[in-house]
Amino acid sequence: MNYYLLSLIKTAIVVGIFMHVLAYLQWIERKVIAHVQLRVGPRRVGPHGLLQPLADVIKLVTKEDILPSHVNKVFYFMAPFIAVTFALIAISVIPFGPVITVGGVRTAMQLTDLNIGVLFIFGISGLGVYGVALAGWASNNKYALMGGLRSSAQMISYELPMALALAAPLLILNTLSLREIVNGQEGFYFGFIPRWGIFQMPFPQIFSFILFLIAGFAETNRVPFDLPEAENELVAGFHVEYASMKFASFFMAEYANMVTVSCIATLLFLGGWHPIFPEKYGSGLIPVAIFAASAALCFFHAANPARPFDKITLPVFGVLFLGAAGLFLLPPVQFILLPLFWFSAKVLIILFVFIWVRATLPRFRYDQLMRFAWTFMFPVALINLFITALLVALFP
Amino acid sequence: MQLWLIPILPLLGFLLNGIFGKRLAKPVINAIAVGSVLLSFLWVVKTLSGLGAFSGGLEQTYKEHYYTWIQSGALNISVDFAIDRLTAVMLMVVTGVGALIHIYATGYMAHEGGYYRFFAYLNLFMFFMLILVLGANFLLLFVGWEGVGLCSYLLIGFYFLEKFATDAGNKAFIVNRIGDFGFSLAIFLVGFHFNTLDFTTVMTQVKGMPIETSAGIFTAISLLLLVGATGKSAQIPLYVWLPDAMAGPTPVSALIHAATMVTAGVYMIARTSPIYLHTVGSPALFSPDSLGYPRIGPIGPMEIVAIVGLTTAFVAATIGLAQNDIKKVFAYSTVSQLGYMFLGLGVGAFSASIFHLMTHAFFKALLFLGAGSVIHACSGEQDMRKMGGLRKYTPITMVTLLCGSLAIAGFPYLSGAASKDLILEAAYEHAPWMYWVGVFTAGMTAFYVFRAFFMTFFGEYKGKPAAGHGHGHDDHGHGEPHESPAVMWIPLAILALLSLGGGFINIPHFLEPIFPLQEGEPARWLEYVATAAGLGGIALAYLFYVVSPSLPESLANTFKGVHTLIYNKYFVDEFYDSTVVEPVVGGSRQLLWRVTDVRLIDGIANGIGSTARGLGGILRRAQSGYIRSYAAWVIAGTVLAIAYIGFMGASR
Amino acid sequence: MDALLFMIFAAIAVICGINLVVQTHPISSALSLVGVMGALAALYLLLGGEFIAAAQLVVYAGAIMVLFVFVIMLLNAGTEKKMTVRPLGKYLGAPFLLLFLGMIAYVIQRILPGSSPVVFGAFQGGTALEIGRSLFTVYLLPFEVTSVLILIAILGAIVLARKEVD
Amino acid sequence: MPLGPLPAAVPPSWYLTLSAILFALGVLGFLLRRNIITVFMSIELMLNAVNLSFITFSYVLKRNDGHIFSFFVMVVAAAEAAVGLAIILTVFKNRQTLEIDEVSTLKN
Repeated sequence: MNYYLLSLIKTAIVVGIFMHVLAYLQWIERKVIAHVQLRVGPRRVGPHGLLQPLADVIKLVTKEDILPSHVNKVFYFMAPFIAVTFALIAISVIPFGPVITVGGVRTAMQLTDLNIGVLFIFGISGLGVYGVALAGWASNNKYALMGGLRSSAQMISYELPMALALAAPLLILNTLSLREIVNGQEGFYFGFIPRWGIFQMPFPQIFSFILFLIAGFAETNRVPFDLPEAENELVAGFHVEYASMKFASFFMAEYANMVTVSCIATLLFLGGWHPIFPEKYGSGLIPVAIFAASAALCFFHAANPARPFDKITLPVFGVLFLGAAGLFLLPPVQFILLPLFWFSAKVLIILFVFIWVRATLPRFRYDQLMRFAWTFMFPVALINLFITALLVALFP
Repeated sequence: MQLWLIPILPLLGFLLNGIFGKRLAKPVINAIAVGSVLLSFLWVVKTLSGLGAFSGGLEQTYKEHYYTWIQSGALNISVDFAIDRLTAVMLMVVTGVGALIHIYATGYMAHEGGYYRFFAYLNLFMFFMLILVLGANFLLLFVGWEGVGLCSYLLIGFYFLEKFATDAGNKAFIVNRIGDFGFSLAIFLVGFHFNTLDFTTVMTQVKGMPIETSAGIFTAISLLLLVGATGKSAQIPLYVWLPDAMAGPTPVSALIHAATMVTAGVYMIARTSPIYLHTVGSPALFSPDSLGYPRIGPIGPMEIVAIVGLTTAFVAATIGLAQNDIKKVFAYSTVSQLGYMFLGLGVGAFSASIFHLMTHAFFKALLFLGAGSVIHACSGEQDMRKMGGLRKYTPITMVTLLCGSLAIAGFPYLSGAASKDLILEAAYEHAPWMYWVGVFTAGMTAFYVFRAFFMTFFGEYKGKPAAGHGHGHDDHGHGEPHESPAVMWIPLAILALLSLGGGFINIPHFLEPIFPLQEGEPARWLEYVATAAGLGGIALAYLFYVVSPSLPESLANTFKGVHTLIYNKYFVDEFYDSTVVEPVVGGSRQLLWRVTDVRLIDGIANGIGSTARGLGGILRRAQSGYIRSYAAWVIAGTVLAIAYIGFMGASR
Repeated sequence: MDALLFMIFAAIAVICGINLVVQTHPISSALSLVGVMGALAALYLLLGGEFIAAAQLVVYAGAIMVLFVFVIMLLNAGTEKKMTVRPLGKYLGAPFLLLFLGMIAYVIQRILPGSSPVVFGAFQGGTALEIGRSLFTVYLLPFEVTSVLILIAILGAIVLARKEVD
Repeated sequence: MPLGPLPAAVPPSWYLTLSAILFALGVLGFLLRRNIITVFMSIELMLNAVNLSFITFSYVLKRNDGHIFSFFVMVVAAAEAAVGLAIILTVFKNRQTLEIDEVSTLKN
């Protein structure tokens, strides 16, 4: 098939899914935090608030777009676009699954596979900081400026440990192309321990995984590193002057960065789309089991509902889940869905960790943040890198 | 095999001690200094056993290439380390004896100032000595050669507060310059003639060369090398620095001026032996396996080497007869033993002289360390006339010194005898008169060594209490002589064992792949005569200094002229002063300073200065202080340059 | 295709470069410099220097320029005053510059007359693999020396920027 | 440069010319601007221009030495930026100005 046409199709699919994920991540976050704090969370709009994102979008789009008089116009407008653009570009090199053949067309579940994928993502995420910094500066507002300063300093400081943490598994996997990286993690030790980055010999990369996650939190300005937008010190930090869609695009950028970081972690440390235990032990049935179980749960709750409309909604969900379970049993789509399932499962778990941390941990103080970066993360990452290099050199 | 580790370890020691030594505690300094040398000794052993040197291996040279140092035209000098059996012997001697002496020094220097400095220098010396031994080409050898010279200078002048020490250091350095000048000329000749400085290639080329074409250049090279060797190994006429070098601390005298550095010349000549064997009048031309070319000219470099060695041995021995400073005595005996080695080299018994080099390293190091222990016992006193009767106070030192003295005196089956007899036999093969002189010298050696021994240990103790020599010993200068601590006498004991048994290490056989032995069993009586000479010397010394101590006085009075001549070391120093030093000093003061420097150079310098000031006054306008104006000028220049390239350069 | 891409990115680079010069506010200049760097990264990719392109993004755009922006924001540097061009510069500068450019163009034309046009993927030496290989074999010493240089730079920066403690 | 219809691919000399233009712009910025930071950035621009020509030459010569050089240039530029910006900070701390011409204590 025509190369450009194929790319267009793939792009359409990926972007569509990605946007919905971003939108619903918001919903998931609110739900999770609500339940962590023993609340219910959004449930007015649509069943269990499932339409909340839509409502939010409508609200944000239709809101009045305030343009403060004292801002630097050009950069004030430019900043959100920079932020969201660079956040979204990163997705273009992330592989979601193996190379598949659909209707005689052989293609990879990925927009494009660069030889230097990791470096590319790294550079792009490095550029993302301009959005925040510019927003802070252009708003011409003390709080915003503080936020911008903080975020740029924080980004620079945490890029180092992040890079070092990334370098360690690259030493073992010996490639920069994300697809190669995932292929390098295929297979199992002793037939059941997956060869994922975090288990990979000669030196399991569990430490760099943790370091990477921490640095990732900082890079995405998430709690406990959300100094740039620390509500109770800086009102809203760098986007204090922003409203409506521009404000929304900052949020989009943040969520997109979260997803990117989770994808990278999955690809480098959690073996991408490779199942957690071999096919021959029936790992292919895991999704079926999960969906079936959730369907059963729905039916059970429908049987004795907590709220009146559960009687209507939950059976519907149950049926949907059953459908999904059935879908995973169909051979013609199985080979597409299984890798996707594993990949998205891992990504979602990491995203859940993001939200979970936000719900539990308090915020750092700024000097603590910096000291943590330079006196803990950096040395540890270095040591980890050295050990890895040594072991790789000794047991090639 | 990681040969580079061998020299690097002492270098590390030097860096650590030299940089942080001031802040380190003495035990730490000891640990670093001794530990580094011990480690490199162990590494040497491991390397050699890995190369099978102890099990009949290492027939060929084992070489490691590190990087290309100089590459200009056809000349290509690289930093290589090489090990063959000769190097193996040297390595064992240097690191082994070196380690022992380091251990000893920790005790001997315990009360000295500049402790860390001392050990830093000592380690640095080890580093350069190992470079000298390991280097696979002339240039590396030269690097090590100059390095050990530097360290010897630093260590002789270690007590730099005392004039005589610094003077001695300067003397050693300057005298060595003469030798090094010859050596460097030789290196230039080699490089010019062979386009390489690598030993193996040069030697193979030499072996392959017909004599009558190339003998001339070889003669030149070998004579110049000899000049270098005489400088470093204290041979006539450049031996004068070594006795003064005793101004340094005793471990230094033992390590540098007896065991290792001064033998560098011998090593160097042995290393370049093929060149010597291809010069006019070399014994190779007579030996059965010779190339059959007729002898060209009456006397060649080998003869000169032999004669220089023999003369040195004889003269130094005679001087040694009348010295009263115990270290001076041993210094002259070192010179004379080195003379023996040169004699051996000259008569073509290379393996024998390397053998003697090793045994000499053992017993002479032992003698010096013993002397040091004695001096330590008498709280810094060095004059033997103020000693005596020490056998009561320092029994261990006495026993060990006795071993050393017997060894050097050529007592049968001891190390000294084994090697010295080999040399003498070879000398007899070459020319009987050399043998007889050598034997006579051996007798004298035995005499003065035991003279020192008896004067020190027998009779009554004549030293006055707390005779504080300038060694900073005052902090513990109590009257009674006292035995040295264990760290000092244990190395002594080890060395004593070595100098007793060292003769049974069959170095000549070990070195056969490099220096083939002449076949033919020499006559037995040669050994007997040599031994008899040695024993006679001992007996004479006993008679003179134990039985009737008055004899020497009367003898000295009867042969007054000879005695004064010997006692004043043949007035050589005075001679050199009047002939060389004075004219040079005067000339430089009158001509170079008064005329050249003041008139010419200063004039030029001032002229340039004023001109520059004038021009600067003009150019100052350009210094507007605006960076961008400078940048503009730079750009202008660039444009011109590009214009040049574009219109001239690119049109080729 | 290659030519088109070259044109696009070259245009971006030149426009951003001009912007860098004419803008009076440092932060605008900084951003336009980032633009230049991005465009150059793309051009490096065209020339087969994928590693260098990534390094350009990471090091230059991602680190150095962020540092610049950070400092500009920290010092809150205002727009710079209108400068008084000295007559020399005013009347000599522009022609001189044009001369310079023309000359360089000329020289380039002379030095590489008919070299084959730049096609994407024609040169494979720029992959991370190749770069690493030559970096750790031929250029090992310079590489190590640069590490020392960076160390010194870090020390210098710390010493310069730290508060005076007395 | 050959003008006319756009070819499928451009010769390396165009890249070199582009780098020359960028370099010239850098020089211009260096000469005209007075804000230290801008001047500094102009220098960076020149470095980038030089890098471009390095890469182009290594494309022409089909060897990656040029890449290595530009890599080193980047490293040096990073070090330079660190130190230079620190210096700028100090200057600003002492003088409260960023105009290079006002930092002229050493002058007369």
